[in-house]
This record gives sequence, structure tokens and C-alpha cells, in this order.
Amino acid sequence: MSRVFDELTNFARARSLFILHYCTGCGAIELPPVMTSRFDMERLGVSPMVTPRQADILLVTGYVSIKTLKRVMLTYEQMGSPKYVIGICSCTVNGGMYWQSYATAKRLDEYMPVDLYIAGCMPRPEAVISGLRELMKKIEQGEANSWKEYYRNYDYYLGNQQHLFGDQWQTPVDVIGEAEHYGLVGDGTRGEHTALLEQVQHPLKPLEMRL
Amino acid sequence: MNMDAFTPWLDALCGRIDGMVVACSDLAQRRSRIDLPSEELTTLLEAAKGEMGFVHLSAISCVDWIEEGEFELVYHLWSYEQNQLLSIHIRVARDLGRFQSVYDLYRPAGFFERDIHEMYGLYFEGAPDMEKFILTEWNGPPPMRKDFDSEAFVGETFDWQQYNPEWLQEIVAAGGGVVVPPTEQRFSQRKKVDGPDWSGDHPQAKRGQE
Amino acid sequence: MSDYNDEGSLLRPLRALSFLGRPAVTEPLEPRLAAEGYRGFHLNEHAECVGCSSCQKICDNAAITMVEVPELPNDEAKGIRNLRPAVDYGRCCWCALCVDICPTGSLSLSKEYVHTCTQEEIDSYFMLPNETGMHGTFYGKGWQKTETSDLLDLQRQEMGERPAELRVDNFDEIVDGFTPEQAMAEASRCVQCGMCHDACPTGMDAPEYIRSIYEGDLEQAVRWIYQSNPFSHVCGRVCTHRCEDACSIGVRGTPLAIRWLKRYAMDGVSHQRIQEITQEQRAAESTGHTVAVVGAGPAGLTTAWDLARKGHKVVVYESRQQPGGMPRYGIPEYRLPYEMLDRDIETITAMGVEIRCGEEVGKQVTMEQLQQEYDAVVLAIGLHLGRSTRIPGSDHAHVRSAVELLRQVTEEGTIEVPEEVVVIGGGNVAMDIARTVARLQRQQWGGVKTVVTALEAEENFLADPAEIREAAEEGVTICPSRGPQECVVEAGQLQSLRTWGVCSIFDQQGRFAPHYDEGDEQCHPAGMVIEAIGQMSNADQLLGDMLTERLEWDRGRLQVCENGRTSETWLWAAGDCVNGPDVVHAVADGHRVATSIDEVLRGALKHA
Amino acid sequence: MRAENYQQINHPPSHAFELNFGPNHPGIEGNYALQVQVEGDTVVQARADGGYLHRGFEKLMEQRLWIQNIALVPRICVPDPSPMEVCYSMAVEQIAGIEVPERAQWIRVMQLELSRIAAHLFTFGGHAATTGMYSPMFWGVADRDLILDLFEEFTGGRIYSIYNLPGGVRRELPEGFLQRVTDTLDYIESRLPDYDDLFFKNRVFIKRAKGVGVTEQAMALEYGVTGPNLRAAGLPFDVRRDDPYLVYEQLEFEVPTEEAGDAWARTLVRRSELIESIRIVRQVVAALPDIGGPLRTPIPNPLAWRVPAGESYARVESSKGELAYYVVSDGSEKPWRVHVRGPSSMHAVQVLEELVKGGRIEDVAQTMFSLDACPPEVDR
Amino acid sequence: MMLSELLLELVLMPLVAFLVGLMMVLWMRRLGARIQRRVGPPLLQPLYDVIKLFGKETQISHGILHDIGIVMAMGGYIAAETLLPVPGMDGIAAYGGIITLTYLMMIPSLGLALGVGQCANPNGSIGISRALTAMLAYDIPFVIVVFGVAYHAGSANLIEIIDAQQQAGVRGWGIFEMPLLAIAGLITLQGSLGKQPFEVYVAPAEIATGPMVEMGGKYLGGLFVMQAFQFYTTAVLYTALFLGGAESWTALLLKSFLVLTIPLSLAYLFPRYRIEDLVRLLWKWPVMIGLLGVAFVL
Repeated sequence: MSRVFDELTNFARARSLFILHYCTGCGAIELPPVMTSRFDMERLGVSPMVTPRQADILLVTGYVSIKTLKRVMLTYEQMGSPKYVIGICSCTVNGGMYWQSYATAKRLDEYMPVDLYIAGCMPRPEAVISGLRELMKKIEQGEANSWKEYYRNYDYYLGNQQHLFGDQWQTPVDVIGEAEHYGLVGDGTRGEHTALLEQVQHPLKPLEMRL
Repeated sequence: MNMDAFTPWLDALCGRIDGMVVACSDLAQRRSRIDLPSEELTTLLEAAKGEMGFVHLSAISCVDWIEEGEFELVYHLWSYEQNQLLSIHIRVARDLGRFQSVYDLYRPAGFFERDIHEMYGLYFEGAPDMEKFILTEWNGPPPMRKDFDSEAFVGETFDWQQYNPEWLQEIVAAGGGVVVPPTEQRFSQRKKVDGPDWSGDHPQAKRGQE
Repeated sequence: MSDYNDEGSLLRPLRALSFLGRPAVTEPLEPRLAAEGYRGFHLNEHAECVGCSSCQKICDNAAITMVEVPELPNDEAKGIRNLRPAVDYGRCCWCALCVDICPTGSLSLSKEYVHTCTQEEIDSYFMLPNETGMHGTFYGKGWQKTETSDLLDLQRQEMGERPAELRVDNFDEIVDGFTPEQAMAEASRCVQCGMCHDACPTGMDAPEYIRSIYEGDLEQAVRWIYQSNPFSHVCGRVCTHRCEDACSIGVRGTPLAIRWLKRYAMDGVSHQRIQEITQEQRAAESTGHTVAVVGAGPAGLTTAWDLARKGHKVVVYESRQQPGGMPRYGIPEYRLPYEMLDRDIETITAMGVEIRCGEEVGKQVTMEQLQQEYDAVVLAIGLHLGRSTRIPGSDHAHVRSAVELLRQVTEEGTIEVPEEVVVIGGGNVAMDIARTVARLQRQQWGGVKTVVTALEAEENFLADPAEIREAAEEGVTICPSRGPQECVVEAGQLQSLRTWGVCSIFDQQGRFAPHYDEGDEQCHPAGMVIEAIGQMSNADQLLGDMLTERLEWDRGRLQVCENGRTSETWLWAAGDCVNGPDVVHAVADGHRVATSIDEVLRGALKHA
Repeated sequence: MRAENYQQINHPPSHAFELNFGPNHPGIEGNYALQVQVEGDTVVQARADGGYLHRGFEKLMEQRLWIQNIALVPRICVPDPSPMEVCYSMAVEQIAGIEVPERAQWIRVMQLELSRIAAHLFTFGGHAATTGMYSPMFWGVADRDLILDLFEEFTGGRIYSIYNLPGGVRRELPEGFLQRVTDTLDYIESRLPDYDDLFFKNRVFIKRAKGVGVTEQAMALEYGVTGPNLRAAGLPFDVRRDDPYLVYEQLEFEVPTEEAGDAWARTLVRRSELIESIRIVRQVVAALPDIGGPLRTPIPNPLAWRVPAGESYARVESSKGELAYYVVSDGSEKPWRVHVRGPSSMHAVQVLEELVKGGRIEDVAQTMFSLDACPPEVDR
Repeated sequence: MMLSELLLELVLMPLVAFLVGLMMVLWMRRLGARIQRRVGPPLLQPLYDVIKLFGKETQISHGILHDIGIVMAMGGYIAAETLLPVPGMDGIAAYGGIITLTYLMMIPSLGLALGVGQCANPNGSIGISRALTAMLAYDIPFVIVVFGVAYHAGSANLIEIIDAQQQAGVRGWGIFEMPLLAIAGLITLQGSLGKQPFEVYVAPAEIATGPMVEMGGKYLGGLFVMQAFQFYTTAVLYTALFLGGAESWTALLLKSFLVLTIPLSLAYLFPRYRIEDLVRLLWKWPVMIGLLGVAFVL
């Protein structure tokens, strides 16, 4: 019975995907065509959503500057599981054409687990659509579980974040608590970086998350 | 518009302002360049704005001449009346690190000066807002300075993908493999070669030994 | 035009309701075929690509890695490497500059543009473009190089030379040399692939000195040149430029004039300054070893130069009155002014090399003496005897060998030539003698009646195409595909050369066995027939019988190991007498031998 | 999941509170932020916060060869990339003293104007969407896509054309291309009445847009407003006409203006500009077949090309306003300095802060979109 | 009526309402897609959305009131459905009447306000204050319309209102009897559905979807369900008041979809008003027309 239920949810999940409408980089310019009449992603049940709480897919559209990456991390942690991360454009994979820039983060997978990459600089709408369909296939088969990796290897991701944002880095989300809640505590959940986080963690003042 | 008045005005201005040099003035191309001692800047700007209608500050560009130890500031002014662009070049000592703002005369200077401050570390006195804008999360030195090496910073801070696809494994197994990684052939980063190495053996001989 | 004060209407938007009944503009879900000229994933014709890595250089995204593919051909002489570009799509920005700069035109972009992968498959972002495409399906070529988009300058700078009518009656140098602008433009064409370096027998750092020339730093260029070649003036003029055959620009265009650039760099720096520069590399102290070199040609002097540089004492024995060997006695002055050769030799002697001219080994001094006096001896005697066709009548006194004749011209300044001359042979020596004779004929007879006959068809001539063209311009008649049969002698007077047309030169096994069309017979009237069909050496007298016996020989050539050492431990051999005639090979050989001797001597030092 | 797992954030007990517009907010164009102090529905203070799209272009360009930068520049303004590459090329050409063949100049004009049409169609949609009307966005983006199809065909890329090189353009136009340009323009013109019905004559929209974000001419001049935004304030200035480049002098076009300087006036100016651009492209299409000659003045091997020492200030009229490149060469293979003066660096910062102040929350997004501010241009 | 039968109806009516409501959501999205010249979502899209949202692993609650708010929002409508007579099922319509229904239809907004208030997100707060203001704006004409219809029918009981119209034949429908009220009702309908030009409280570009800003998972799912109910309730109510109800389900679906088509397609043609414009408009035109209509009725 629960398997049937799981399959039903996966089936529905694959067919109803809300993309977070967050234009992190230049690839965002090919999203309006994807959303609008010419390529109409609503055909696939994909629609844009404006806040992380509502969204299922975090579409990282190209390079993320370090400043943006902080916000992307906040956003990612606020999204409800199961959540999927798609990295589009070259820049999310290996720095892209900005690989020698001091301002951008180079590899998205160091900071959050990624479900799918779409190649291109920037990928055409058709490529984005193909990517979405690929992701839908994976979700339906229950293979898109990167969000669990974030809990299981939180220490690794947090370490990379601390490396970039400084030791004082913290977010309002208690990831370890969530990991326990989901029963996803793994060997990599806790480690030296989470220990550091516990040391520096302090109650957030109003609107401090504005950064 | 009074197109003919521009050149005489420029000439007259040279007499009024010490050290002002009209480096070139091409009316057909609508571009003129003025070199100026930095302390005369305000005088010139006031004259340009008040007398010739140079109300539009198109941009302030900063150039880091590190070997001369100077920042060059270029004020690009446009006159909607004359349809002429005036580029005013001044030099500021790099070590000093401060200069006076022209915000009072030109509001757009607010953005440009703020930008130059965070990118070059040149502080403008009298500007309303010198807070960081773009680089709020940046702790390093002003990145546009020539002595900041972006690539070195990147090399220290980030890791790259270590691809090892199947086709490469096959090639390696057959005796080939990566020979020239991309960073070795960066033509943009070519240092001027110091010259041949005289001391060793002749390269031909070396190759024979390989 | 819209009016700002128009309040608009609440009802007009309702017209858009008509779209409820109109069709959608949505495209089907499957990806469309991209436009012609689309910039999708890379394609690379592996058969055309030569692995020059220009694509890698133009890509500042550092997206291209050169990967060695062992199964592909690798031929340095032809300028083909088995390297192929692999593209990192985590870096690429699809600007197609790599396509536009590709010297061979093998790179292009396809119309394929969809690639997705999961984190585990991230390796698929790094791929080796081939002819089909990223996923094995060919979607058609998109962006390809066109004439407009080509970023390379395929046309060589025209080298100025004096017109035929001005040069035919004198031995002044023909080419003008590059002007600075030309040299700059020519140097700028270089993509620094280093194919020339790999193809050059002596491994000259051509990319580096071309770069230095482009940067306007001729002294640096000279430094680079002297790194590997003390005969820089000579090679800047008469080198057989293997480098240019390998040049990747030459795949689609005319290769860089690397030889002329070297000439430009050498001429651009004063002789004195060159000597100062070369002294930079002289070893500070002497090793105390002594080496004798027999023959002051390129090979011998290069060996001497290298050894002297490293602090050994070198003495060169030269049988003739002047040093230089073949470049002096075999190459006519209109190609290589002797002044330039003298400069090179001066530079070498300035390094401390002692040249004893007129001391012929075997006469004034014997090999045994050398063996005892010196720690090592180098044999670099060259090939100074002409081969003969041995056809009937070739023993006539007016049937001469080209090398001897050229030597005579150098030594005597001029010789008497008959009104009609026939040259047998299609190589550079044949052209040299033909053009020399043509000049002399012009001086002595006022007109040119020189005929060159060769077995080969014109396109297969061994001589440089430029040489053939210039010879023709100067009035030399070229008769290709003629096989010499007889030097017709009547009443003791040489009358003519009788030739047959050639059907084929080699038999089916590729052996030399010319086949003639006997019906196609011609007689070329000749007061002199000059044979220029190859050279050989004669070392018997020089070496002495004992030594000749002890050494190993193969078809008249001395057998040496790869380092130039003979079966005698104290004796090395270098140059044409080992390798056959080629100046730059001789230089390379000199380096190799010098390195070997230096190692042996130093080893001895260590052991002692 | 319960809230206990989250750290509580207590808000200050005040009727004035802060709202963050962006960086993740549908009312913000691109990745940009505006911190807004609100009392009731009124904005009392606004502070722009950029840098989310900062890539350090100017630094990168100092590290790359002259030609390599061509791939970099279009990325500076994503919605309207063509002026970037043309302007950079022009600046380099000026320093190097390269004449651009006439045919290339005409093609560049076509490219610029097509890009302007595409950018304006995009902006209309974005502007409409900020007021809750999404259909024009769906239409506009879909129609813009037809222009992108044209770009794909003649430049090889939909968005980033990378079609210009210093000295000219990279490729010949494909066969029959001009006809397809005409067809597409015909189509877009035939769509204009639909847009008028739905959008430009929509009473509710006009009501929303009028009086929002007013830049009076004096204020516009003081704040360095340029482009359509300046023309909407009544100053008929257009770089194409008054500081002409390429072959704009040979083309006939109007410089439309409006007096009011509000969001609606800006929209109207853009609409007129769209029509003018179509007119310009038609002139180019008519003229191009008769203009022969090469497409590019050859430049030396890009791996070794050294632009002589010098400087130049090239300006073009982008869809957003006055775009300028200040390029300094020290005679080496790489630029010594490239300064990009994006029009949005004015519009999105000081002008936006000023216009939003005193306005209403619901007009913040509209103000930004009506200014057509482009954050990547600010951040570079 | 048997109690068991009644209970069955009480369960069935919201269920049917939910399903029909989902179809209406789809209808809205398809209408929009048509106008926007595209294909639009597949048939079961609203259902997938709801299932997915309820199936989310993360369900972030901002406190008990947050939960209650959403339950109120849905519950208000579920209760309202039982008061809405449909062919074959009257539920408790006979006991509740139109006045109760009117009150029940306000509960969701209040529930939402309760829940969103707990989220402590300024955008949500602004959104909910706008939503309540809007409710205030459209409730006045709504009450007038309802009053007018009830007065005309001489009963506040929906069953009787429907019966009265059906007996009078097509010409006896409210829309012909009370055209002014019907028009006022239509404008009010637009307001109560919160569709453009009255879409002030979601306003993504202004306040990032207002009340929904902090909603995720089942909370957002609840809102989706609420929207389905809302469409259904308003459409069926309008049908009952002005289109003579329906004897058969075919007629009901036809009529209610037709009714919905008007506001939903208009929604894609207009931008939103500012909130004060909305209040002024709704207090001006529908109230005036409504009062005029009531005057005629009187």
C-alpha cells in the first residue's frame, strides 16, 4: 500500500514542478522563453513560483557570484523537501568563462547537491525543456534524491560554504535538526565544520538575514 | 546651437586655467581631450557646466598606472547643446588614495565615485555615500588594482572538476593522455620569455635523450 | 502614434479574447533543428586536425585540453601531432573563436545543443570532439570557418627580390630581405604551434624567435637563434627549411617564411652585437680537453662551436684555403654572399675555435697524429666529389661535375664557359650550377643557352620550386623527364647530350630503374655537360688504409652510432659524409656529436 | 517539521518596516535588490543593493587578449547584448585606426536595431507583468523569440551573437535572410494592433502607469538619465542621431519624445522606438543588397595582435540608454583598462532610489521595469 | 430525508465540489493559455499539484495558528459547499440559507489572515491586509446583491430561490428579472475571486504573492484546494442566484463554467488596480448598480 502511495506521489511530483523564479545568472534570460508561449513549460506541469517555500526546483541559471551564492544557500535551505537543483550553463560545472574571476563561485556541487546539469552557455529553451523532462523521468523513477545528500553530507557542504563565506557563516535553518527529523543523519552530517558552526552560532537579530 | 563657440572657448580656457592642455580636439568626431592638474578640476568642471552646457557626466573612468604610481581619472562630459564630448584627464597619486568628489556638480558622480572607491580604493572626499555597493561581501584588496592578481586568488580559493571520462581512461590505457592542460597555453598570460637557457645542453640533444 | 493623454479603453482589451479561438504558437516539445551556422557542440575531423593546439591558445576560458591519442599518426617532419583538443563544457562559452582560428579547418561546431547529465555523469562534460558529435548522432555542421571569419592570415608576405633582368649577369644576392613592416606582418601570422621546432633537424626555437621579432626585440631573437644554430646567417639564407614544410599555417595557406624571418633577425643586429650576445654563453673556464675537427664545414664548425662553448680547446683542420665547406664552395654567391658566411665563421672563431686552413689531413698531418695529440677527433669532411652518370662520353674533359665546377668558381672568381651548356640533374645543385653558368654565359657571351635535363617530371624535381622558377626566369631552359644516354663526341669535341624521354623512373618495387621511350630522342647541343646527380666523399687518402680498414662502411658512407661515434672510441663523424647533403642536418649533427664528445670527456674527467 | 527547528526572527514593533525587494523577488529585474522602508503603503526610503551579478568583467578583460574579450562583452547586458559587442569593437577600432567596411556597418546597424526590437518587446512584457498583466509578457517574449530566430540564423547564437570582431562582422548573411527579416518585421508589425488593444490602450494599465516614477527633465538631466527614459522626459537626444556612429547618418528615423517623464511616457517612447527600429531595419534591408565589399578589415593574428597605445570612448544608444566603453591600450596584447558605462548604472541605482522614494509599494517594481534597468550592466 | 442520506450528501457535496473546482482551476489555466497563445497544462495538472503539495516531505508550520488558519480557510468552504444545493443534493441548504452561506464565505479570508499573521513575513502581512480590505470592498456590493435577490425571491433559502426561477422558465431567471443586480454580482464575483483587475493581494511583483509567501507543502496545497472550492462556490452560487440553478449536472457544469469564464478570461486582459482604486471602484460601481437593482426590485 505504501509503495502504491509512494509511486503515486512520485508520479504527481514528476508532473507538478514549481520552479523558483530566481535569476541568479545570465542563463535566466532563456527562462522567459521557456515559460512563455513559444516553449510553454506549463505543458509539462512546470510553473514558476516566487518564493522558496513554494518551489520544488532551484534552477541555478549560470554563474553565481559569491554574494548571490549566500542567498542561493539560504533559498535552498528554505525550500521544502523533496527539492531538486538544476545547474544550467557551463558556469555551474567548472566556473565557465568566469573561471578566473574573483567574484564568482566555480562549482555548484561543492555547495549543494545537484540533480541535473544542462549544458550550454546558455542552453536554449529546448535544451532546458529537455532537461526538465529528464528530471521528471528521474523523479518518477525515484532517482532524484540529491536533497538527501545534503543532509547526509552536510559537513562537507557547510565546510565549503565556510571556506567561501567565512567562519561566521550561519543560516536560520537548523539542518542537522532537519536531518534528524527525516532520519537522514549520515556519517558526513556532523563533523568539524558543523562543530565550528555550533561554536559561532548566535541568535539572529531581526532582519539580520538580509545580510 | 552655437557650434562655433566651442573651440574659442576651449582656447580661452587654456589661458584661464594653469596647466590645462588640450591634448586633442576633433570636432567632427565630437571628441576632445584635456589634460589637467588635478587641483584645477573643479574650476574646469564649473566652467564647462556653466558656460558650455556640459551637464551630462557620462562617466568617470579610473585607470591604474601602477608603474607611475598614479591613478588616472577621466571625466567624460557631454554637452547636449554643443554635441561634444569632453574627456578630462587628471592624475592622482596612488599612495594618497583620496581625491575630492564632484558630487556637488554632478550627481551621477555619486555612483562612479562609489564604484571607483570599492574597485580601486580611491576615496572621494565630500561624496555622500562611499559605502560598498557591489563588493559588500568582499574582504580582499580593491580588485581592480593592477597589483591584485585575480587568478592567483582563484587558484587559492577554488577547486576544479577532475574529469576522468571513459574515453580518457581508454586513451590513457593505450599510452596517451592529457599532454597540455589548458592553463599551460594561456596566451593572454604569456610572460615575456626571459630568453633561452644557455647553460644546459642543446635542446636537440635533450630531446634525443627523452 | 499613441497619445499620452489617451485614457485608453476598458473594452479594447476584450478584443484579445479573440485569441481564445486562434491557434497556439507553441513549438513541439522535441528540440528543433538549429539554424545553419548554429554554434552547438564541437566537431573535429580527426583526420584533418594536426594537433597544433591553436584552439587551445585562443580559448581563454581554459576549456580546451590537448590529449594525446596514440592511435593517430604522429609525424614531426610533416607537422602532424597525435594531439587532439578535448573540450570542457564546464568552461566553454561557444564563441567559436577556436573554429575561426583553426589552421586546418578541422574544427567546427555542430547543430547539436542538448546535453543533460546528473552529478554522477559529470565526466560527460569533458569530451573529445570527433566527426559525429557529442552523443554519436550527427546533427549537421553548424558554425564553420568561412573566408570572412577566418582569423588567420594565410598569405605570406611577398619577399622582394631583384628582377631577373637585373640579376642574370652578376652574383649579387637576389632577395632583398624583409622590411621591418613585412617582418612584423609575417611574424604576426605565427600561431606558435611549434611544429617548426619539432620538424627542424636542429630543433631551432622558431616560435620563440618569431615571437621576439614580433615584439621588436631582435637581440632576443638572435639569442634564441644562437641557442641552436651557429650558422645563423647561412641558414637564414640557404636552409632547406623543413620547418616551413611542417608549418600548420601551411595546411591551408602558405607557411610562414621562417627562414626569411631568421635572416631578418640576423641582419637586423650588428655583427659586433651578435658576437657580444654569443659570448654570453661561453663557459667561464677551460676544461683542458682538446678536440680536433677535420673539415671546417657546417658540421665541423658546429661541433667546434659547441665544444668551445663548453670550455674545450678545439682545433679545426681545413684542407682548403678558406673555411666554410660546402656553403662556401658549393653555394653560389647570389644565394649566399660570402660576407655572411664569413660573419658566421668569425662568430665561431671568436668563441675560441682555432681554424687551420690549408692543413690537409693525410698530407700535412695524419690521423694518427691527431689521435695522439687530441682527446677526440671529429671527421666532418663532407661530400666533395661529384657522382658521374657514366654514360658513353662522360669521360670527356668537357663533361664536368657540378661540385667541382662550383668550387672552381668560388676559388677563381670566374671560369670560362662555352656558349651552350647542358646540366644533368634536377636537384638544388643542378640549379645552382645552371644559374651560375647562365650568369657566366651572360657575362661572356651576352646570352644564356643553358639547358637543365632531369629524369624527374617537373613537379617531382628535388630542387626548390622557387629555384626552378628563378632559373627559368634567368633564361635557363628546363627539360624535365629526359634520361641522358650519351655525350656525343665528334672529333674529340663534345657536341651534344643525347637524351630519351622518361616513361617511369622507378620499377614496381620502388627501385631505381628508369624506363625510357626510345622514340622520343633529343640532342641538346653542348660545349660542356655538367653532371649534378649527387655527391660522394673520398676519405681513403685522408684516413689512411689502416683506419679505413678498421672503420665500418655502408655504400661509401661511414657508419656511426646515433651519437655520431664511430667504432673507434676516439673518433666521431658528422655532417654530409654521414647523413648526405643538407646544411641544417649538418648543424644538427654537429650539435649531437659535440654533446656526445662533451659527455665522454666530462665522464673521463670524473673518472680521473 | 515544527517551527521550533527554526530560529525565531522577531520583527521590530513599528509601523515602519523594511521590505526587501530582491534579490529573489519577481518585482526585481534580474538579480538585484532594493531595500525599502515602508510606512503604510508608502516608501519612505530606498537603498539599492547590487553586486549579485558581479563577475569582475573589467578585471577579466584586462587579463584577456583583445579578441578573446569579444566573447566576454555580450554577457554584460544579457537582455540586450548586441550593443555591447558593437560598442567594444568600435572602441578598439578607434584606437587601432581600423576602418570598418561599409557593408559590415550596415549589418551592424541591422543587428543593433533587431536587438533593440527584441529588448523592447521583452521590456513591455516585463513591465506589464509587474502590474499583474501577464499576457503581454507571454506575447512579447514569444514574438521576441522570432527575432532571436533571426539572430540564430545570421550570428549562430540566439542570445549571445558574438558576431562582431574589431574590424567588421564575422560572417556573411545566409541566403534569403533579408526576406526572412522582412517577413518577421511584417509579422511583428501585424501584431502591434493586438498589443495596442491589450496593452497600450488598456485603460487600467494606463491608470496604473501614469504618474509613476516621474522624472522631470531637470531631474533627469541632473541624475544622468539617458536613452528612452530621458526622451520620455522631453529631451530629444539620441546618440544615434546626435553623436552618430556606423551609418546612422544615412538612415531616416524619428527621435520620439514624451513630456511627462513617468512610467507611461517611457512605455510610449519605447513603443514609438520599436516602430522606428522596424523602419530602420527595413531601410537596411532595402539598402544591403546594393552594398558589396568585404565584411571585415583583417586584423593581425589575434594571438599576437597588439593594439597601439591609445584610448577611446565609444558610445552607442542601447535599448536602455547611453552605453559607452572607455578603452585604454598600453600597446600590448591585452587592454590596459576597459570601463563599461552601462546606462543602468544610473537608472538602477540613484535614479531608482530617488523615484521609488515617496511612491507606493506596488509601484516599486513598475518603476524599475519602466526604467528598463538592467542589473548585470550595473554589476558588470 | 434519512440522516444517513444526509450524511452521505454532506460528504459527497464537498468532494464533488473539490473535483469540479479542480476542473475549474484547469479551465482557468487553459483559458489563460489560449489567450496567451500557448497550449497550457495537461488535464490532471491541478490534481497533480495538490497531490504533490500534500506529498511534500517538508511541511513547515509557523505555529498552531498557522495550521488552524489553513484549516479554517478550507473548512469555511467545505461548510459552504453543504449549503449549496446542487442537482440531486440539497445538503443542509434548507436550514442554512443564503445569509449563512455569505458568512461562511468570509471565513476563509479570516482564516488566511490568522494563518498568515503567524508567518511574520512582511509581504504576507501586507498581502493579508490587502485581502481583508478587498473583502471589505466586495462584501458590501455582495451583500446588496444577495439582499436584492433574496428580497425579490421573497426567501433567503437558496432552494426556494432556485425553484422560483425554474418555475418561471428561462425568462424568470434572475439575470432577466434583475439584470442590474446580475451585473453588480458579476463585478463582485471578479472581486471575490481576486482576479485582475482586482488581484491585489497576491500581486507577485509587488509583495511576492502576499499571503502565500510563506506557504509550502500542504499549506500551499490547502490554498490550492481553497481556490478550487472558491471557484466552485462562487460559480454555483451565481448560477443559483441568477441563472436559475440547474436541474441536471450537465446544466450546472455548463452554467457554472460559463459564469466563471467571464471573470477568468478577463483576468488575463487586465493589470491589477491599486488597492484604493479597487475599494473606490467596488464601492462605487457595483454598489450603485446593485442599489439601483435593489430599487427596481423593491
